[in-house]
Amino acid sequence: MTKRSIYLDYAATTPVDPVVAAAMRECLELDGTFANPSSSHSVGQRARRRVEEARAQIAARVGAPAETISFTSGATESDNLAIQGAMLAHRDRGRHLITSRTEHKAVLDTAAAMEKQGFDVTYLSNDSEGVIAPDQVADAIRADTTLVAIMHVNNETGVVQDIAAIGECCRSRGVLLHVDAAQSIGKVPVQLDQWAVDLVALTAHKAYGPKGIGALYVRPGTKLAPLLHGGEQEGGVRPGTLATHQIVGMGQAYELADTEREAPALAEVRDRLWAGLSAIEGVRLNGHPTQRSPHVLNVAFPGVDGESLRLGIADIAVSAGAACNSSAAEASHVLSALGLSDALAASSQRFSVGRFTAADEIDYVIERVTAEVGRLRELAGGAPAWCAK
Amino acid sequence: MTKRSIYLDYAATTPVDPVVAAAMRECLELDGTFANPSSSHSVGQRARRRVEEARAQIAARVGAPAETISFTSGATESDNLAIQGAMLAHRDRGRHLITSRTEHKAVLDTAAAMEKQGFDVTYLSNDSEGVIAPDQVADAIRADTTLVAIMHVNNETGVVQDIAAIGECCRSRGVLLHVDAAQSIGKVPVQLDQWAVDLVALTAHKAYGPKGIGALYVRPGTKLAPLLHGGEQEGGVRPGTLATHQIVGMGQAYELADTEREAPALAEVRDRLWAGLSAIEGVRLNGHPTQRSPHVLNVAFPGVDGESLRLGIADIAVSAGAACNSSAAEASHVLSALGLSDALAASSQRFSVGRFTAADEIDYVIERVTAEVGRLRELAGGAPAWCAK
Amino acid sequence: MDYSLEVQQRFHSPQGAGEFAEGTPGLATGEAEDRTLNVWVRIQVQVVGTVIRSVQFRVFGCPHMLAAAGWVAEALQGRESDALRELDMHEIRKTLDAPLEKLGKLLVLEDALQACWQAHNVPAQGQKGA
Amino acid sequence: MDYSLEVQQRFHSPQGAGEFAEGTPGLATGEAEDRTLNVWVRIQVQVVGTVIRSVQFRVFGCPHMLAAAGWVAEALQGRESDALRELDMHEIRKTLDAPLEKLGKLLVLEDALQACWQAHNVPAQGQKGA
Ligand SMILES: Cc1ncc(COP(=O)(O)O)c(C=O)c1O
Ligand SMILES: Cc1ncc(COP(=O)(O)O)c(C=O)c1O
Repeated sequence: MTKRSIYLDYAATTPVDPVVAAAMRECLELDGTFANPSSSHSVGQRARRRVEEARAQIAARVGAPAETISFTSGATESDNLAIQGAMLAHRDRGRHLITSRTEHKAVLDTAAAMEKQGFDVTYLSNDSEGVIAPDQVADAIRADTTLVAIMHVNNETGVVQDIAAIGECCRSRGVLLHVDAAQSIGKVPVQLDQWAVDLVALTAHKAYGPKGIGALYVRPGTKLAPLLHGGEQEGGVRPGTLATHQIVGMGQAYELADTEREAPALAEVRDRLWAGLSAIEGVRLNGHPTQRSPHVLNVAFPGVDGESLRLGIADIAVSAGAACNSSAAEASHVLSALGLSDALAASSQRFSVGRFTAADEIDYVIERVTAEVGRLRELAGGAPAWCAK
Repeated sequence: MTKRSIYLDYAATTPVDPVVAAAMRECLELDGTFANPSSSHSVGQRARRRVEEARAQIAARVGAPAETISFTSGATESDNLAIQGAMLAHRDRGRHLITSRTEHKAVLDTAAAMEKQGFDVTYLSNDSEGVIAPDQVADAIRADTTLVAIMHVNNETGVVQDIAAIGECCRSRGVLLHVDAAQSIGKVPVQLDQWAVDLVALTAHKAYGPKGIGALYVRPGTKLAPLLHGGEQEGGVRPGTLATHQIVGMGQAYELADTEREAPALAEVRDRLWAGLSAIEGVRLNGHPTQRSPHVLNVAFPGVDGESLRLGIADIAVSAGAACNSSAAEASHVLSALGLSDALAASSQRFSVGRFTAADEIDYVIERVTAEVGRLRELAGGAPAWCAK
Repeated sequence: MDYSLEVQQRFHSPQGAGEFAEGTPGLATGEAEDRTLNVWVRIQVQVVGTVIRSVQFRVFGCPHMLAAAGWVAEALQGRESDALRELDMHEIRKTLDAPLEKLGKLLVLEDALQACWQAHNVPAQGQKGA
Repeated sequence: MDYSLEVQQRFHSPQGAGEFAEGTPGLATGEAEDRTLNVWVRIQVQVVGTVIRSVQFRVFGCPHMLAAAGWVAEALQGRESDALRELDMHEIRKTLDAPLEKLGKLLVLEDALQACWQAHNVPAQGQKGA
């Protein structure tokens, strides 16, 4: 039934770039770099060198010294390590955490877990376009505030927060700042040499690297209580055998992810898609029109049920919101935070483009979506106004 | 200088089996199974099916239902999740943990962290051959004991604990049992359908699977407090995007790891090595002569400094003990627990053989080790007795 | 989300979607909605004597709602009008192999059928929606 | 552990390893050990007049100890016997590019050299070890 299959869910995960896959393959061969990087023998040291090369590649991409990068299993673990680790390490100094309503669940669920443990959390409300004003952060900071956790690029809307400004107001008040930058690499520059941030969560699989590997940037001197114990890897921040092939893949992926080269191409494809979809009656863009990443386009289709639209265009991989909640029926917490009604939130689709998205695919998507929205609206003819509000 | 290079450090990590690498490669291709298994679209569901196939392969290997297997980043995380998760979830029932002195650091360091949090830990002493008697466990169990954590196969000596018996004495006393089985797969059968255990830590990279992926077996009904929060993956036990290629690799590796077929071959190679090395004057076997895994041979070379021996045979990859502490200078905590002097512990080498170890490699190793031990003893001629005791 | 073949088929080519021309004789209309579940459905039946001659529907909702409406429209064709009260949504959910969490939505369809039956037996109201 | 080329070379072919024949004239022997560091070393020098004619050593210890002993043996050759007291282990550690944590072991070598100097200057003791 599906003539062709088009992938527009790069924000959920990306395919591994062939160059990255090649680098990983070498580590998966019998005579390749497979040894344990913690082993002192020569094959172990060979693996260690590959790991350190990758650490340097990642550090260079985000503008940080190599020794500030610790490997984790992904941004979920990095967010948990940053938030739990910083709050627990500084519990005597202060038990107040500030975050926002549109954070990823890795941050929101961790914040909720901290509340259960007796910590106090303030959830900042984004404006209707998803933006947090630095002043909101400044106003929320209290004497007992230990950490502010604000994401860089939102995974559902692509909205970009002003981390430079937020960092200033945290640093000037002696409060730590954690930034979830899982979606940023290759789309919006992460400039740790210019930002006053203390912790940054990174992942490989949103930037053409492998799933299951990520990193946490820890500014030197930042106290963290580790989540995992055992072994001395990563300076005690994170034990466990280092996954050489995964780390090599992440390093290669980050080296390739040149925002200056890629962002304009992504924006062009994204704009082409919006130009086509915006011709459909009543559609609206979710998020901020300009302060956003070039890879995400989140659109509401009033009068259409989102699940039906997705089945109607089943040959096109798009998503309702974050993949990690796609089993959950409830409306996206991000779109609700932007003030959308349940009906509008449920009608919304996240289209996310990437390195391998072609212009002709976009034209096909516009054609299919336009036709299916028309068909579903026809089927719902005479439906009451709330269905489209 | 090194004519050839021989790998006898399979207990630190194994190369990925070519069959496993091939299965992983498919997931790393642009049109392969790369999607997010949590995505509801068809490519996501395709990845989901591969993940569930792998879960079934792993479950079958250890004799458990598929739904009892949750994926983690490795045995270190699994050990932490099991111990921290069970102790925290049952903190009101009891705050006493029992483990042994020869556990991996992933268990010992976690136990130490629990002590810092006000939990009470009993460390059982192994006998001089590394064995824990089930009676020791029985005698140590108190009214407030929540969990016993005893490993199956020791990573430094290969000693195998009697999990079946230990399980009985825990179950009959209503105490949970966690077993670290990271070293077992393909060498010593893990029979969860016959053991009374509640939690089991597994990893892929000791059984020709990839590094950075592992699993935790959780007996249905066992309460666990998660370590990480965010997303609904793995039934809330462990969030984070599932690493399809890693999971597929682990599944394939576990399907291949047929103990019945592999263990005898490993034992033969291991015995050939011991037959040769035991001809060297004064050498002694560390651990138990029979109650042990076929892949590890830990030998003390009295009168020789271990670091010098390893440099002397630098073309052969062996290790002093656990790789994760190879940066640490101090003597192996496992060998010390067996009562070895610092000198003997430091003289000891762990040889671990695997699927790709050839008989002629063994003969070469015997020749090289014999010669180097002789040379170093000659260099140390006239050294006092303690150097060899 | 996995959809059964029947759901996919009925979703992509729904039989009975639409509405009758104004003033069609013997028309009864029933409507129901649940905003929290994000569903609305309207059922129209043309009853000749006591027999349902044909059925038309409009739906705003998920694929299972669309498929269920189509299934119902087909099932009612040629049945006694009391069938409007007799269809069991638990059965229909099983037939369509819809997940349990969809039952709530299907019960909205049942409400519409009930309303339709009401309208048929109390023609005064029956005009509403026609 | 990474080893400098000099350490590897001296480890694999140590110059001056061994001992003098019993009763060799002008012999002075110094021994030192540290059980916690797992090292033992014995240095023998043959002094003719005030000049060190040749040096022999035995070592139980890590590659850096072996290399350091060899380096010292070579360095002492032809020097005034006071050189036994003057070698700086910090310098030797840098020359061999040995990690800082090895300094403790190297200081045991220094002790042996001191003992050797003692033995040389107080022949009564000098006989011990010879
Ligand atoms: C903003 C954001 N944070 C965190 C995560 C979690 O990253 P990972 O899948 O590497 O755990 C994701 C994606 O899943 C994300 O988009
Ligand atoms: C017995 C044992 N437990 C735990 C681990 C840790 O496993 P992983 O490297 O998968 O974290 C290892 C090996 O490193 C091990 O040998």
